[in-house]
Amino acid sequence: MADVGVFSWSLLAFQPPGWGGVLLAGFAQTVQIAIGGYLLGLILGLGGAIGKLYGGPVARDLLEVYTTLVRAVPELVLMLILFYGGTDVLNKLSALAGYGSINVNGLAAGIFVIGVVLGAYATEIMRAAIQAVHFGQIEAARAYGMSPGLIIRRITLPAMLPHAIPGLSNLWLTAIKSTSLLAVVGFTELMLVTRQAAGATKAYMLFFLAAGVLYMLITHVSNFLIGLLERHYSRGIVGAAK
Amino acid sequence: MSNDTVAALHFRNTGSKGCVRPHRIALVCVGMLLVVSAIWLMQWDWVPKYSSAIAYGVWLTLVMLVVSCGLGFVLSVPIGLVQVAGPWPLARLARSYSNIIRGTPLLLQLWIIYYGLGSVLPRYPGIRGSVLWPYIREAWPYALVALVVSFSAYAGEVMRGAFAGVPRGELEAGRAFGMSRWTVFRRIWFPRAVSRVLPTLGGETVLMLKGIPLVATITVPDLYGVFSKVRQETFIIYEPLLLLALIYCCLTGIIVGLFRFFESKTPARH
Amino acid sequence: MNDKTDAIQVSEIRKSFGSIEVLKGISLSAREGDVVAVIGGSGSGKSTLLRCINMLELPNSGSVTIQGETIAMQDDGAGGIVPADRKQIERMRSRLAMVFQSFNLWQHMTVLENVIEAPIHVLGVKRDEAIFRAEELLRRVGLYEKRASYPAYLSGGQQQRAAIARALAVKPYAMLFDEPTSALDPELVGEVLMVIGDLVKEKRTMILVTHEMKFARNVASHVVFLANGNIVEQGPPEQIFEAPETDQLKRFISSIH
Amino acid sequence: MNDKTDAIQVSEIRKSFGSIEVLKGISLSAREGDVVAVIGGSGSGKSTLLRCINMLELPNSGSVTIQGETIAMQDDGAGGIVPADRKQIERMRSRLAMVFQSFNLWQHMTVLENVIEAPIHVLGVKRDEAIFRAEELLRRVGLYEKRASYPAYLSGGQQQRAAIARALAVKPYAMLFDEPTSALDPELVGEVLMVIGDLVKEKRTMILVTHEMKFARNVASHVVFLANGNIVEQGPPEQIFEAPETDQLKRFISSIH
Amino acid sequence: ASAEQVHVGFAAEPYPPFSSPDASGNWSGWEVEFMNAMCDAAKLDCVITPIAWDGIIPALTGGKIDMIVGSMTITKERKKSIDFSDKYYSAPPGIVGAKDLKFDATPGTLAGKVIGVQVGSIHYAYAHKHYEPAGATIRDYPTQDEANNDLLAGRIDATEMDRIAISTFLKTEQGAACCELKGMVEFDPEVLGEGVGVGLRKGDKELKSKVNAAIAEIRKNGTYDALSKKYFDFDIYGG
Ligand SMILES: Nc1ncnc2c1ncn2[C@@H]1O[C@H](COP(=O)(O)OP(=O)(O)OP(=O)(O)O)[C@@H](O)[C@H]1O
Ligand SMILES: Nc1ncnc2c1ncn2[C@@H]1O[C@H](COP(=O)(O)OP(=O)(O)OP(=O)(O)O)[C@@H](O)[C@H]1O
Ligand SMILES: [Mg+2]
Ligand SMILES: [Mg+2]
Repeated sequence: MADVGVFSWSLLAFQPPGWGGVLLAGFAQTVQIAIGGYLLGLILGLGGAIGKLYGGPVARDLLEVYTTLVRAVPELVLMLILFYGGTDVLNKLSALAGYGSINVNGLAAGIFVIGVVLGAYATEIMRAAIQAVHFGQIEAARAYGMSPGLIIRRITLPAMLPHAIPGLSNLWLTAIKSTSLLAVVGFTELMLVTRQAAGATKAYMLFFLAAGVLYMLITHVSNFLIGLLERHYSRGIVGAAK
Repeated sequence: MSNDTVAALHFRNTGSKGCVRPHRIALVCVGMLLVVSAIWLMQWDWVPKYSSAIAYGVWLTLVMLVVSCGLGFVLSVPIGLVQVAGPWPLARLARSYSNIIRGTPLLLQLWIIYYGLGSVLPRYPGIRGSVLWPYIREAWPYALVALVVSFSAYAGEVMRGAFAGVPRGELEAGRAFGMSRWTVFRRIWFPRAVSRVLPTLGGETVLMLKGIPLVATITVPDLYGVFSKVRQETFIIYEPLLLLALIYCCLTGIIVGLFRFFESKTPARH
Repeated sequence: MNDKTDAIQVSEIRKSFGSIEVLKGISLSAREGDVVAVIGGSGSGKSTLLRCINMLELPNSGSVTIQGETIAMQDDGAGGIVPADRKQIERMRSRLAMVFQSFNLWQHMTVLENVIEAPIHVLGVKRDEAIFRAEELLRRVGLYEKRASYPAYLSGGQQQRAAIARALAVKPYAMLFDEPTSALDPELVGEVLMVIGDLVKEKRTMILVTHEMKFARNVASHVVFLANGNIVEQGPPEQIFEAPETDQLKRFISSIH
Repeated sequence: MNDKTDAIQVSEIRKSFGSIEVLKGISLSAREGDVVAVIGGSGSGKSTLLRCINMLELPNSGSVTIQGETIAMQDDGAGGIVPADRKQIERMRSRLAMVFQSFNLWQHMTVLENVIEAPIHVLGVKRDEAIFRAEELLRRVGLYEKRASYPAYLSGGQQQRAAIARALAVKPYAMLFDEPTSALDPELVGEVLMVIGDLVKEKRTMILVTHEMKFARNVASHVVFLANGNIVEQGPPEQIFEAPETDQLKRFISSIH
Repeated sequence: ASAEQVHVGFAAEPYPPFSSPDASGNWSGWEVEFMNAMCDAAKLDCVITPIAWDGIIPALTGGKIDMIVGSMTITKERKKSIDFSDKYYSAPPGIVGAKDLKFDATPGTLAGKVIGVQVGSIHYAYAHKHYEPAGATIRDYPTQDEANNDLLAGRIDATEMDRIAISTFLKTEQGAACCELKGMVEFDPEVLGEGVGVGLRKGDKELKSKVNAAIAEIRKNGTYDALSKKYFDFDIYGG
């Protein structure tokens, strides 16, 4: 009690008994899941957006159900359902196929869960971005005899990027932050190790603030990189890049 | 995928909204089948016992949502405005506030405020005896503060874009008619900005609704808390989660519906 | 003509953006009932001049007098001037009505709401009365049927007419028009010019920036030709269009058709 | 004149949007080197006709023949027709170049990239060669200096000229122009008309929807007047503009200045 | 073949003196040593897998882990979804409260007081069953640790935990300064159960018999008592 307001910084040392190394390991884990989940989300989102815009009626309705459900239910609940239900179903399937229970890699499960959640948001972002591309541009491409695949590749996607980047970059920040929810399912990412460190040492404020600094660090670096990307891809849009 | 679907989509938008097309009927049937089999095959006998607790949880969640979004929005207006038109120190301040809050997880903010700040506060002599103590020792004020702060940062960012997005010409038109700054703000800038971003604000409100379960980790018994209690007491794993997801879908539907209603009251953008 | 008072008097207005001097000391006056047409190439500073008159753009030096009252300015301590009294500016502006090139209708209000907004919230007219007058004006510009529509649903010509009705609703002492037809389809230009023509017949004081030379010639009592931030030539329309003196004006007139 | 082959032949094209019939059976033919000007009031179906020619809009019935090859259509089972062969359509389109009223330049590409896009990715021209030709074309329309700019940074007239260069880059057999000047400032109209005038001198086949009557009269070899989805009158420009037969055309001509 | 790998679920939150991780990620505590001894005896290759307490049962049924060694009390309710080994320790629960407040462990005296408990623990079940109806407010914490912390901060008046946790807590400087044991709670077998056992997936008979045999063996050969002495000065196995 004597050190109220004074942090014992030695707790953050990298070598045990300092917790710095543990924190950094958790942080690395966080970044890994976030990147993996985000990439998966982007792939799902791109497929989803194209499916929603150009797909058949059944595909469109199913995608609508996917995006609506995932965006309506809290991530925490989705994670519990997907994390436990998902592995449950997987086990049952593999049992049916005669492989017995398989142990799902925690990292893969985390990436899967985050990816599915982010995919729904990415679908909507990319769909809106594609729609924001002035229709005349696509029409001009058709008027020059381009095939649909070529149009998507050469015109729609690159023209959509400047519209999608702000949404997608927000989504990236969301990805980083939503890894913190995996703490609830006992995944050893930054939040959970923070809590362990705080609980073990009782230095709650110190570790929470340290975690905050780490999160800020990554969002800041990301913001900087996103800014570069945005400037690159919004060439041709007046007043887009500041 | 033909050329012409591409064209048709862009032109027609959502022309035919028929729910009675054959594939829809098939999908609805599959959905019904899933629901019926869920009802039959899964275990729901716990629902009556907890129904009043669930209702209370819904009520508490809604109260927190309304209060945090309401107060958060009120805060977000100056936060957004000073970034667009304020003096630079204020603009900087608002910018950093918004960056810090949006850059860290809500879960962490809740813990910092409740376990961090909350455990430091009582150590100051005098606080335990003060009239505020009954509130300070409760968990919900911390939850509310964290939610309001969070919403104000996210909505502030939306409002910043909204204020910046109102065409300068319309503001100039206001000034050209001799309106004072306050009148321009009250009659043109603010309503115009809000009407542009109503859908986005609706989205932020849904995000807020979905963030509320995190307050259960600081002992506030919201809707999610009620269901984790159900799960802990009955050891039923999936059914409570599914019902919880359903309730959240309904709440989201209501929020989206409300915002649609407000949107229909404001002119379309195109 | 000399017995008419000066409605708008602009003297020695200078305005720079950064290092570029856009207006290099412009003086101009319009007497009551005058229609002054400002013509000139793109970028010659026409819009800037108009915007300086109602102080949407602060001139670097010079003064503006409306109806005998000079807008009080004071040094801003950095070599420029700023209005000394915001209330005065607001009062002045409520006497001048500006019609913008891009209409600038308030998109979140219906046509009628656009028209009654300034009378109610600036002049303090009662709502009923404002509506009564607004409907009369809308009938006059042929938009009565569209009074409940939002601007986004109007054609360009209709929007411009709505903007004119909005300007007229404040019973302005003088009107400033900034290229009221340049954003319009050729087919819509006619209807807007007709409405402005009506206003001219009423002997309203107006300053009018325009690209429509034929129109300027028909309605203006005075034409000012701006180039590179200077008034190069001015005079009655016959003189400007039929007997241009400077080469610059001659070139300009021949380039327009 | 009869020894020239029909470059574009449109026969009995009908097109409805919902219950409104916009084209009521239009037939039209342009021989090689012809410049057909299509005139008519707003909403008369001019753009729709042009869009039907390269199947951006699917007609409900009728056929289009380009350079002797008829676009194959088949019943869609719902009373309309659909193209039988998408590859054929894509091939046809690559022979017709369309210049849009609103330019429709690809905003994410520079002017040069816009011009080389279709040659490389549709015609399979080598990049170097495409660039070489594109630069020549850009020089011709006076945009060589702007080749590395993005469209958003160009003036309207420059954008339209870039669009024309883009169209020329595919060495089109015929060109379709949809009101190429109506989105432009009066001052920019001139430069675009000049470029089109050059193309006319080269004896390029063109179908041209325009509001510029004077221009139509000077360059067209044949003028078609559309009203309410029908061809009301057609003939050589002298006849159409000097000796209109129908009342409708008389009214139309007098309404345009 | 050598021993097969068995994933042992531990509550990820520190729960001294039973299990807590240190900064190098090693787990230590009585329960960890117990597990090691047991696994040695059963010839199992055990791997510690930390799982949040809240999700530990789904993790077991979902196959993420094969057993739970997490101070989990054998109760009727839990038995509906998982199996248990024989008990390996038992500790009766008690109430700890601030020194300056007057109450004991009977529901009547706790009326109007705020009691913190860990979600999903037997104390949680007990408090909701006996103290809440009597007029106490129950606050549910993710971990006991946080409840203790709030007790120190004065934001709750009391907490219920087992005797071992109580003695550990009251040995800490802050705990000793603020709080005292108010009394042991009245026994209720329905919620307080039959001691702490290893949680096992339903139907995993083979593992269950191995575990039971191992527990019996280490109790018999003295390993159990030896490692308990390091932590406790009383018999943790209970009667
Ligand atoms: N806010 C500003 N900042 C910097 N430069 C400006 C600003 N407003 C106008 N200018 C510059 O001042 C010059 C005159 O502009 P102005 O809009 O007055 O021209 P104009 O005569 O109205 O032209 P147009 O006929 O094209 O409307 C232009 O070169 C323009 O680029
Ligand atoms: N995709 C569409 N859906 C419904 N109606 C349409 C569509 N495209 C055009 N129309 C209608 O068809 C009619 C003819 O349109 P079109 O664009 O061909 O006219 P236009 O002669 O080119 O007119 P303008 O000179 O104004 O460009 C109009 O009444 C228009 O509203
Ligand atoms: Mg101007
Ligand atoms: Mg058209």
